[in-house]
Amino acid sequence: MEIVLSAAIGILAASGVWLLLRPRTFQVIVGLCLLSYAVNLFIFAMGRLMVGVPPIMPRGGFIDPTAYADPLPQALVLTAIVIGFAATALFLVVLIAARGLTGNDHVDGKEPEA
Amino acid sequence: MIEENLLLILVALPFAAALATSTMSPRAHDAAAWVSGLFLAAGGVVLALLHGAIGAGQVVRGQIGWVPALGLDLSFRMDGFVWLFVSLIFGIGSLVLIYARYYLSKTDPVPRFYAFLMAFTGAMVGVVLSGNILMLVVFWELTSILSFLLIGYWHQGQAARDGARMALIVTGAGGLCLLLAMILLGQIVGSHDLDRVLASGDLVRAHPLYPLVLGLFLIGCFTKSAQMPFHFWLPGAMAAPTPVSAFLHSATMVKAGVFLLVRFSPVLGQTDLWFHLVTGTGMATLVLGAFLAIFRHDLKGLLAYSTISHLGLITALAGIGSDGAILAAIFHLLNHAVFKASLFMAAGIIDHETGTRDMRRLGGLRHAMPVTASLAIVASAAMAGVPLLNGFLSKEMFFAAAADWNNGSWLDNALPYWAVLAGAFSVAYSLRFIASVFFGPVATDLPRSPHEPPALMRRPVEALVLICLLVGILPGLTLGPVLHLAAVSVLGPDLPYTDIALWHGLTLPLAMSCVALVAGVGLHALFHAAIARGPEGPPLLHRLRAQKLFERTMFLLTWTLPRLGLRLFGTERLQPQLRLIVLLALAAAAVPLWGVLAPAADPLSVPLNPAFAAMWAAGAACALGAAALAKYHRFAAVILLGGAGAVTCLTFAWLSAPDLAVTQLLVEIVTTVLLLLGLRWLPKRREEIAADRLLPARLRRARDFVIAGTVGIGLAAVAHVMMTWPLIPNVGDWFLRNAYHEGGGTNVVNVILVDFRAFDTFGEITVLAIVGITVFALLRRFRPAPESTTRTEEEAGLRDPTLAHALLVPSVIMRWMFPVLIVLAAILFFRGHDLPGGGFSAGVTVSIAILLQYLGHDLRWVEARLTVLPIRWMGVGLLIAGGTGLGAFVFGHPFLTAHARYVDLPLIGQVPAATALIFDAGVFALVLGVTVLMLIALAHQSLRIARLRERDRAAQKEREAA
Amino acid sequence: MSAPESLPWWIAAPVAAFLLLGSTLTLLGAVGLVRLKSFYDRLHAPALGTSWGAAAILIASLLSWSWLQDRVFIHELVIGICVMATTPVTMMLLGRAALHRDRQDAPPPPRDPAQD
Amino acid sequence: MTPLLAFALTYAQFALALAACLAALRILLGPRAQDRVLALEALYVATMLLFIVTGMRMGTPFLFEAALVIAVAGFVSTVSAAKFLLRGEVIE
Amino acid sequence: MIPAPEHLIIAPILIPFFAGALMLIYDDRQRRAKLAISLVSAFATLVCALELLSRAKAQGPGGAEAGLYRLGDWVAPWGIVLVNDRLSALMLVLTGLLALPALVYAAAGWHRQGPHFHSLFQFLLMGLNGAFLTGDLFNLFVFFELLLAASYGLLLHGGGQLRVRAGLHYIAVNLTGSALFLIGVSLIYGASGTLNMAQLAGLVPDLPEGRRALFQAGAALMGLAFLIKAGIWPLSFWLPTAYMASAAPVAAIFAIMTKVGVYVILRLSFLLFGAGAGASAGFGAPVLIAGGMATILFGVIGILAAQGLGRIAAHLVLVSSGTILTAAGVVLAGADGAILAAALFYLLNSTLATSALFLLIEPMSREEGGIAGLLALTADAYGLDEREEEAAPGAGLAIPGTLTVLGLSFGACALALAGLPPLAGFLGKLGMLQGLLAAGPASAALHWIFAALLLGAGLATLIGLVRVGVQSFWAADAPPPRVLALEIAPVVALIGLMVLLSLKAAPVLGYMQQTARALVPPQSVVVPAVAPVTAPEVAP
Amino acid sequence: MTRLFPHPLLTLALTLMWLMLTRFSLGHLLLGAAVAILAGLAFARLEPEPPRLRAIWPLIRLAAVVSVDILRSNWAVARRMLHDGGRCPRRSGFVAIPLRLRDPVALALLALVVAATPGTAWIEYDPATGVLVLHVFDLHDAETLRAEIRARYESRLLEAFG
Repeated sequence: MEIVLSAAIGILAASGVWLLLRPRTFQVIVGLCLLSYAVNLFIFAMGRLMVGVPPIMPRGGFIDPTAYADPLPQALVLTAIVIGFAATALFLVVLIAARGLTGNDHVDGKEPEA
Repeated sequence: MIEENLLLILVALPFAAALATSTMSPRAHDAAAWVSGLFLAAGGVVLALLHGAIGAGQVVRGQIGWVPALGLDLSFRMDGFVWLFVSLIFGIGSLVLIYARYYLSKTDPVPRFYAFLMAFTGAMVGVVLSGNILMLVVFWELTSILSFLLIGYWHQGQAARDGARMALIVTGAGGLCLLLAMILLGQIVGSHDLDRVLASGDLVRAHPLYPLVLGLFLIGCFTKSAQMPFHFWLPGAMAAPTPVSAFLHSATMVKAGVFLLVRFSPVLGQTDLWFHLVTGTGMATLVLGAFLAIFRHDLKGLLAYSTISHLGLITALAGIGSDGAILAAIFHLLNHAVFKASLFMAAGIIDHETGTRDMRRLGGLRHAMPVTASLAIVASAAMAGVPLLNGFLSKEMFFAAAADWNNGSWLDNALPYWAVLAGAFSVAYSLRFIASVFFGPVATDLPRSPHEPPALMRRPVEALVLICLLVGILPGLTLGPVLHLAAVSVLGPDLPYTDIALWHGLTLPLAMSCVALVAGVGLHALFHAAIARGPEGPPLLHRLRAQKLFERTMFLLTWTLPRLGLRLFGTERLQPQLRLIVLLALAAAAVPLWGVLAPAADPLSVPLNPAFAAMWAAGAACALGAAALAKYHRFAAVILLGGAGAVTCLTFAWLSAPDLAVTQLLVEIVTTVLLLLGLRWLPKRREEIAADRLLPARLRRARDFVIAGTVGIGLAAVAHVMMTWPLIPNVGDWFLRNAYHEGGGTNVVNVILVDFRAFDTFGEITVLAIVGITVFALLRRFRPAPESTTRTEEEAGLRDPTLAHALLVPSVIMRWMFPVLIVLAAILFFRGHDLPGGGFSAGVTVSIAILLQYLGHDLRWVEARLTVLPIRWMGVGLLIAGGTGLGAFVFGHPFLTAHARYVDLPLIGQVPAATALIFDAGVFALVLGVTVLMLIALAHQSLRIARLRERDRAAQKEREAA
Repeated sequence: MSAPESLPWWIAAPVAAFLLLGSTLTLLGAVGLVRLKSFYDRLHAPALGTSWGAAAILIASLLSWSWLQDRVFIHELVIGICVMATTPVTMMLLGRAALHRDRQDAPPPPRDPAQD
Repeated sequence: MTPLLAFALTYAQFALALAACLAALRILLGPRAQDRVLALEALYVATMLLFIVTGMRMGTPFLFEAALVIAVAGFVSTVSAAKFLLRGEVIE
Repeated sequence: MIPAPEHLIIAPILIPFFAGALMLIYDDRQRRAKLAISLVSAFATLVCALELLSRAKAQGPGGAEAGLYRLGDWVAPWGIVLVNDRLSALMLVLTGLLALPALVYAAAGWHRQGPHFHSLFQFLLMGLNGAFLTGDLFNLFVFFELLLAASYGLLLHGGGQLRVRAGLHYIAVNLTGSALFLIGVSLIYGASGTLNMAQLAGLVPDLPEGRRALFQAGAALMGLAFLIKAGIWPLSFWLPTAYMASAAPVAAIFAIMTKVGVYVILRLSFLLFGAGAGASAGFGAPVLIAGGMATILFGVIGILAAQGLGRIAAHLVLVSSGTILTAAGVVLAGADGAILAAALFYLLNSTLATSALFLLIEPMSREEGGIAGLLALTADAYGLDEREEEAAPGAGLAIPGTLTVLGLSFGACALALAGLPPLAGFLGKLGMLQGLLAAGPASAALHWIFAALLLGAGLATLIGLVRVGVQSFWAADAPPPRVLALEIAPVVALIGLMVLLSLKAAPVLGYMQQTARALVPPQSVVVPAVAPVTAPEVAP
Repeated sequence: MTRLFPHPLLTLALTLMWLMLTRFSLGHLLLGAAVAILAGLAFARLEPEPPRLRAIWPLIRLAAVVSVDILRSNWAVARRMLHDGGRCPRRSGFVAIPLRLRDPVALALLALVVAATPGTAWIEYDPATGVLVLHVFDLHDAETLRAEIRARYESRLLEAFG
């Protein structure tokens, strides 16, 4: 599982970064989305992998932490998801506005010369 | 005690004057002059009061603390030398004041001038009086700044602006060097107190940093005193009003440099290095300055070069450093101030009365202004070193020092010859000044008809010339004792009294003077006609002017090169910036990890499930596909992104994070819709960009491909290693143990979010709110690209009219889903604390429900039925969340302290009643508001465009009708 | 936590059968999605997954959970109903969009070729 | 556990994952936009079923929520995509 | 009077929060009410910050009993704590000092240029204050995002092509930075198992090699994210355009935005990589030094090559943060803490001065017509929702002697920024120079280079500013522009602050020295926040 | 009462849904009912008029028929997927069916049925003419199909909704 997940993180990150370096605003936003998936999974991976043991416990009593997934990275990912969503939305609107004002969808607002 | 206060008053007086004058009305000429004069007179009184103590050989000190941590204190000290210099400043200052009163035009904002002038005086006094070497630099820089303002006083002229700027830059830069020198000196000595520094000469000279300190110090002094090769700012500064020149460029500012040389010669002097640097520079300046002065046609230009030359003389004396030389330096410092100030004033009068300063146009002025003529003649005779005048005495002493001193170096041997040569030059330019202005044929084509200036304007000149005569004739009686006092305070108390007398007998210096006088007259007689015809500068060399050179260098250094540098080292394009960030991130991670990162010996691992791998095959395909297609097939990229997102969600679920899966999924949906909403405003992608096929583009892509691949591999490697390492005890365990008892919930993630780390959530919802209002604000001013608006028109034409009914059947189902989604949201909300879900998920779900209605119908249909005031929702949500947090204050707990317990309600049973639930309600309201706001604000653009088009069409019709 | 291990064979067998059926159908649908040549044909493929494919799996889930939790566990019904209710919306819109776009691209619309 | 059930679960997981793969392949291949949307829908359904099967296999009921969310809300993204294809805008 | 003194620490976060949230409920047309709320909030925040400062000062020199606030009543490291020590209190006060003038300036008309200006502004304050106060790494991320989000909004405030284009770059760069931040935080968590800064500091010395490497990689990535925000070369190309494009009051408050990055670098470097950090001690110092000096150089180039005052001001921001970063690096590498104290003093002054300069730009370069003309210029052709444009803007008291006041203010800013006496800029530089050269000839070559750069940057600033000043004050023939008292008062106030800073340099510098002393031996900063993680509290 | 329960059936169904998704308990019944009422009220904003449902029985019969049809067509289509072509080549095509049904809710139900049975796909419905265009995966005889749809589904829906 670990190898698959890390490969997945790698591929998502690579696609994201590649798009991030492209000249079109739309490519950049898709890249940011992909990158944020990769980052979320990465944070998540920091809590190690647990299959079938959600961080939800029976009521009452103490439990053995090792039998449960580390909840903190999950909480962090949740926050990161929300913030990433907000950022994506904002970037989208800005890119649309930039497109409207500059007339093209290049990240610099103007087509490169030559 | 009284003296201490007097000292402080003395420094404060000019600044007080500046403050007073600066607040005056621009038309209050006389008042400003009077106030300044009164303050200066008061200064004179103070000086007189201090004379007693000074005359007794005392050093008066006064101190106010400022920043003791930096060794920076407003400490002042006054000895004989300083007293003399301060008297000079005040004296010449008063005369300049009177002069300026008549010189400056009524239309100028004169109080400002006085304010600057007084502030400058204060700064100058500060330089001289400072008993702290750092404070000295402070005042030093102040003089630079104020001189900038004074030179640029007539800022309407380009020359004044350039001159002011150049003066500021040169002297300011010198000041910075001086600052460094002083810091180092302070550290070598261990104190910034001037007295201690002056007493530590041996320590300083033995220090390995001595050459550096000396170099920096000398740069500071030389720039200020306009020594070669920094002399060029002074002629440029002649664009200043004449009173400024008379004050700054004869008596004060330029003298600050030589003052420091003299002052510090006991500390830094008496070494070969000092001698060669200082005397060498001084002599070069002396000779070259005098030589160049001969060729100037501009009166003030001639005086400026003459000043440079005389400053060189003093510098050379300071470099020689013998007792006699220092005495001569101090003496000449005074003498030069006196005669040069009077000459500047005279030049100003001439300029004022005739309207020109060009010697080639002037002539025969002795008829029109006989008094001024005689005054100027006497003063220039002093400048030339004619006997019976003060200039002669100090020059004689200089010759003596030049001839006397013998350390055997070539420079020393050459000194007398150079001195005589310079003397001859100075006679020549003085003669030229007199002859061409006052003698010869009467000039006819002058801008104004000359006559004598107002009497009061002439008074200062008269006073100065009188001093020239008095000192020249009766040196021992007038200046002798004071001079001795000054010299003692520089050289130490055991200095024998030197009698300055007019006649020492037939000595070598006298002979040298005679030679210089004769040679000078000869030079003038031979060349004056040729010079008048020639260019402004020596033959051949006049094109090579330091000023031009400096300007060109400055232009290169401060404009051309920086522009080039900005192009080379900076970019405003986004791609290189992001590439740099990515590359640096790679480096930042690689450097610590290189060679250290290794899989654990006993790796943790979860057995592989082939289905999981297959899922990620799909996910990877989606991700790569999105990367490949985002350029030409945006729609496909959005869909692929959705695919990758779905797989990510599944991964979260698979790996025991149902909360994440739910949230990610909901966010995913909204993001997709947002992207689709945005897609409409992007330009239609042209099929292919031709340049993309070219080699450079391919190379760029290849490079980015490598970068992206490396990032991917690196991140994957780090993630893999981390995942296979055993988990260390971390704070997560505690959460697991305590979530139920302390947080009152079984869903630890949610308990963390709304209780343990509710503050994160609190911040996060604020982020959402901010983004919401930003989107709103931005879209209020949205302006679509022209072709996006026309496009809809085309499509509208293409649309099958029956398509308006296309949504009839689907919309029914969409409406039905509305309550279902609401119930789902409620479920997610209420079970959040115990099971996956929570306010965020619930908010997004409701907004999806609303969005669905927008999808199934049109904006107006929905908005006629559902009123969503997103911004209100946001505000209320934030207030609820914040208010819940504040509620804890009432019970004396910190912000966001949650209270949770299960309440037993009759009939219903145990009900979780956590304040976190209220907090979550706030989150819910906010998320709902924000999500709806973003979606709807974007969607509304279409409507706006439609309305706009209608308006345009109506306008068009009106126009056609008209 | 209870796990599928505790299921007796007489529940496990139908559960297994339903699972096999459902997943196979869904897989077949996906195969069809890839193999079929025209878009309109492909439009039918996912229906396999959304109708009996989903239903079978949901029934399997329902059976096993109902046993495991000792009471009737009918979450799945809600999912089933929702899937049934929502998939047509996409399909309808997609079909219509395809038709619309085909008409735009090729003016003679493929209207009722079957009526000949 | 009966080996039959174990096999069925593994098989179901793999079959569904494969189905998702095939759907992803269709998204990639296109050729037209509607194909991609259709395939995304299929991918969503496969994912949802996979949630349920995985939940069964692991014995946790918590994945169910995610399945429910896909079932109830997942179609929104495909619907909006379809509407985009149909009308050129998502909301009018 | 403070009703609940124990809650004072969180007040600088909550006051702006509630003000911002409250204003969302108000209709956008009630600008006067919003302005009033905004001003009151900013003022109250400043008062709280001052009180916090005096509390921080009252703490011992080591800051052993640093002010702690446990959010949700959870003990660190499980809960989030806010930490008020000298450094954070200082930054809070600085924020407050910048916020009020910027708001007053905005009241002259800028706040009418788009909806919800005041809410965004308050949220920015909240984010800034939160970032300065928090003692938790992830919470820091949240507040960073908060202040960034608000800054996006403010940067875009007013719209227009230039802003939107700059905003696009700004957002893209910062989002990338946020991704780095997240990766860094999670690496640190993975390697150490905690997010609490103080606990982390306690764990760092004993980290085994592999984990240490991961921890350092995480810290490096996170540091990169901060350095982007601090504007270090070569990650600062977004900054000049963004700062230049933003509206004047926004740029004025942005003057502190880079300082947030600097602040975090200072805080974390000395906490995690200070002398007590074992094998990690001094980590990152070479990068800070090299990068900081490159930033100064780049800023200097930018200042000289700039054509407008806006660009100069933006590059001055770079010079300022480069200077502090280099100083931090030098101290981290083992130099005297006095340099840091002086650098903090310099920070205070340069931030105030750049802020004032940003406020000056617009009145100085304004053509005829004042703010009214400006509004007309940017009024949207597509303004279908006209209700936001109020009638007759630009009303207000115009000041007499415009040029004199503007010129004096400009001159003061120029002096302060160039580091010329007698304003405080000189004192900061002097302090740094003294610290750098303290070791005499034994000082590393690096110190000499830094000293030379410091002076050179000052000179270049002088040249650049004088060039612009001469152009706009001396070479201009146009009649003086109409400047409202509301626009110039904030500038004068800021300059007044600088003067005050110069006059009261001794106590301020003393404070800075205490701050530096608390930073440089890091163990003492937040010690009480540490609780052993291995022995968790067990609830009854 | 109608103000509180504009859509009683819906409210009931939603309460049931709540109970299914949570636990059967009195508390959940009350909470669920409350949420359901709220949701029903929200729905009433969109659709003030409840659907004109005359009889339920035909709908139940329809459900029975449809479930059988779904099984059948599933089998048919699945087979076709596996061996496409083969003995008798598959022909797919469009079928236009003029409908008498006008009620949107009924049409929606018909759409559900059509979509749920693999092998038929709803392509287009024109409210002006009342013509429904289906795409059929394996079309043998358009006329039979038309008749089948009319008889099996439409008539029952007509009974239920009029």
